[in-house]
Amino acid sequence: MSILSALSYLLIACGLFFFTAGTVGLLRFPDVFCRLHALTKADNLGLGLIVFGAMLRQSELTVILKLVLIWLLVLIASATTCYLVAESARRNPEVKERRNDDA
Amino acid sequence: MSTSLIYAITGIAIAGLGLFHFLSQRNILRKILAGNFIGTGIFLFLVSSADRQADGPIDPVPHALVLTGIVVAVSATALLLSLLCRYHDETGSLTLDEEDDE
Amino acid sequence: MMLDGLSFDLVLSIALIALATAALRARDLFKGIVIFMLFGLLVAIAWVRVHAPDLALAEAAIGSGITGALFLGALSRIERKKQRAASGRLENPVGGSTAGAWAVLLTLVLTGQLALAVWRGWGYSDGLAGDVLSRMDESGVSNPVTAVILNFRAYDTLLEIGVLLLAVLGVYVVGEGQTVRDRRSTRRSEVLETFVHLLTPAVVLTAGYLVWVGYKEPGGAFQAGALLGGAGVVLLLSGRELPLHSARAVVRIALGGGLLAFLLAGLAVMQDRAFLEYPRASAKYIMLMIELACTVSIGAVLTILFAGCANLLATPSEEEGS
Amino acid sequence: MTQSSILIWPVLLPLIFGTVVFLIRGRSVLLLSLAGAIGTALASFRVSHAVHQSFTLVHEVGGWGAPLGIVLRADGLAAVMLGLSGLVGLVISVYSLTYFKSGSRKQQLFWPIWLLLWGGLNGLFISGDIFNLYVTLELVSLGAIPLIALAGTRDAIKASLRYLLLALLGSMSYLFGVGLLYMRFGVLDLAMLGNAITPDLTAYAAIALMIGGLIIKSALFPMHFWLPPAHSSAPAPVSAALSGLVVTASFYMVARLWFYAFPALDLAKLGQLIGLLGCGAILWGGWQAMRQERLKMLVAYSTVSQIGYLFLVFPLCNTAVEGSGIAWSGSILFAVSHAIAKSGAFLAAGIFINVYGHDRISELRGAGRQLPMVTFAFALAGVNLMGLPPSGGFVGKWMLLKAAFITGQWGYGVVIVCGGLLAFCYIFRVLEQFMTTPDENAPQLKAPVVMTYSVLSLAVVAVSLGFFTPVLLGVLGVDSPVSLVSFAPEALLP
Repeated sequence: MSILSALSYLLIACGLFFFTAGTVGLLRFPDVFCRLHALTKADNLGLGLIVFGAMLRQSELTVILKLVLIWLLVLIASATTCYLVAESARRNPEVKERRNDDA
Repeated sequence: MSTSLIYAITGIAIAGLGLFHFLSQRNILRKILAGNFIGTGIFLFLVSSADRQADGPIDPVPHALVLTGIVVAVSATALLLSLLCRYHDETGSLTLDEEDDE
Repeated sequence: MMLDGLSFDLVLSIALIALATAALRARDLFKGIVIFMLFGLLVAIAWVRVHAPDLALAEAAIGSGITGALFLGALSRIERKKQRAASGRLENPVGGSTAGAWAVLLTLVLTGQLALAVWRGWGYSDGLAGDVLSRMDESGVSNPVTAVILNFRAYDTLLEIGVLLLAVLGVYVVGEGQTVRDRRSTRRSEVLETFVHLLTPAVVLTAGYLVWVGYKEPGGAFQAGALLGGAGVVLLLSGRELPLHSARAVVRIALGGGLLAFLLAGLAVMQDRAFLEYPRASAKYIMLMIELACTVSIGAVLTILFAGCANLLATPSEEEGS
Repeated sequence: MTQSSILIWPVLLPLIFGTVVFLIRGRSVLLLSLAGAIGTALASFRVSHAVHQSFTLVHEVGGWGAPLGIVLRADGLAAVMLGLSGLVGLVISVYSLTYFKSGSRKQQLFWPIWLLLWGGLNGLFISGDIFNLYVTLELVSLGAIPLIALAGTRDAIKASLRYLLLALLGSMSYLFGVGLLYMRFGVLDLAMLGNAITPDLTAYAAIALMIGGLIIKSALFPMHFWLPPAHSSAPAPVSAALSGLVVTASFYMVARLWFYAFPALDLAKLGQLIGLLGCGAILWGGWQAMRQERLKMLVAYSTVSQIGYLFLVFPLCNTAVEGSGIAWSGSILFAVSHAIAKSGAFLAAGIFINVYGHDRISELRGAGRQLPMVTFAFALAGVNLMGLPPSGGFVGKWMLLKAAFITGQWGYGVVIVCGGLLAFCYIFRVLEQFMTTPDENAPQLKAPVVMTYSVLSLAVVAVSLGFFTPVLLGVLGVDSPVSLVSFAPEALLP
């Protein structure tokens, strides 16, 4: 196993760890703001690590650029949605109170 | 057991789940949702069946059929939902039963 | 590696069935719809596993994205009038009623029979894969799925564009005489508007790319049109005024242009050939033209279908007044 | 342009005109719609005529041919259906010219939907590919539902919602069947499938799914419950198109699959089951029709009943029994005459509603004096529905009856006769009201001229269809799946 390959595995594993952490936060945290906090921060970092790990396994420049583009687009989208969800929760107490009560 | 057969059987199971809820739920929004699950289950079966020959080439025909199916499904769903909204605006009900207006 | 793949498939299959159950049994319909969208994304992964990347794109964009938006639009419109809890009463059919028992029985028997039928009939025929591949060089494209959709079975696709047009006409019929949601009350958000500002040109560019790349790789008019439709939905949600009503000529041209272009292209080649029999040399360009027109139409159709479900179609009087 | 290209025009013309009348606005909408309707009808008649010159027309769309591409085929059966849709479609179009208020939104929306629906119907009749049949069927369903909703009433919305839910279930069931057949036999072309199919579990499962789905769509008892509200709450020309053409199209698909794609399979038991459902439809539909208060509901339940007759072909037409081919010709003839008569009846009911503002049978007393032409047309259509000579309904029923005796299935014969008696009762209940003398001071009423004469023309065709039986059988005989018994009018005599 080359160093590059080992490094890529390591990065992807780290990325998965952050995703798992984010998901646990989504499931366990009490209200919308905490959950958003867990999701956006951990998942964006996790995705970044996975993208970086995947990049190390690619040789074509276009593919690498596409991977970076994916990460950037997801960052922008998740920042916007995070803002929108938080805004809506601030205005609507009903949304904020919503719990993981069924399935 | 091959990858595609697993997904084909999964597709049938999902279609069955959808059918059961389509038949047993009275709320039309739930019925429409269940109908979408039936459709996706069938599509999953069709797409998997394109990959049924282990070493043979992928059959693109079911792919084309499913693409058509997806478009038809979204058209029907949109029409159903807008009909349902209109129905709800006028009757306040989400079921088709005569006596029951929730 | 084989084993790894299969265990992944089994896990994904179980997840799919679990998600389907969760979506259908969710007490809160909003949750059910969100799970449905998640389910669609996982289905897209399943389709990549069975080598159908074209469909994975289409499912993620149309089956999960647009359909989910339609559901959420309709749900928010219904719940505007109602308490959330009341809008999605979940029947419990297994609990004793005879109709429920029949439904269980019927579904189980049917599903079991079908699974058995699939199991027994699996792998007998090659289908038309060989026929398609042996005539790919005559089709003018190198992606087999695109070849089937736009050339070998183009007639189906033509009629399908007709189905989309009918759905829009239906939404217009149903929207007739409806009171439109007052949109001035919707709060406009600067963050969302900036996002939309950034996103829209990127989406249009990507849609064009998808049409072009569809000739050799996964992509095509439906996937591209779905992207445009998604952009339309986001634009509408951000409070942007779009021309939506059929009283506007530009709307009608966008909606009907795809079908008309398809029909006329099919006719134009009909001099000494069959309907839709493209001359070999120009097949690629004819198909490209059809696809571009259809992409615009599909995007417009999907946007208006959403507007119809979310009650955003302006009435004619309003439209004429402004 | 190749000779077979004439086949594509009955589909292309309505699609093109439908799209164009959607794109334009103003006075030319009506003009272009009428032109499209006339063109479509002429194109359909031309195909029927060409087929009558005794050969099946085949058009390979895209030039690929089966199994890769889609093949359109017009054999005798398709030619009869095309002729039917041409005739009924044209009359419905002419009637609709004045039915919708000029320049209204309803009118603007009606024409593109109706023309696209018509194109879908024609495409369905000539399609030679099981998946293409699915797409055309969707085109028909998604055209029919907005047209019902066009009425705009609460009942119409509810009926179209229910109809669409069931139609969706039916078409998904059909699609599943297509998928199974393709997985097992690897072809979509109808004729090739007919050669390839072998009796095994997969084939039978597929058949059950496809036919089950189509039974929902064609409203065969006990899946009929969506039909009466949908057909009665729609605008009159739409009711006519639905009862006359759309329901017939689903039946046509079942017949097409049964006799062309599945002849290699033993379907006798399924045939008996469908036959029983058909009997249930005849009796239940007729009984319900007698109990209706409203004219359009009565006519709609009559459709439920008459659909039952169509499906009797499956138990009665047994290729093993010589002479039972008469059930095939009888049921197709019945389908044609029912479509014409039923459209006529609905269009007539539309005029009554237009003039009186309602269709309550008990309050239509004396309509015979006030609107003699319309009443006459309704009576002629009724003659057909009852199955009195010389109507096509009579010949069709008689042939089905004869097939019941040839195959020794007397029970079906009894049901056919009872169904006729029920029809007699419900039609006479209406005519009796019409024929009573109106009140002294009842005003003289005027029916819209164009509408009246279009109804009358349909009713006259329906009632005299018996005389044209040899012609129809001549067309139907082109590549027929069963050997047709040559038909001589004197055979009608006892």
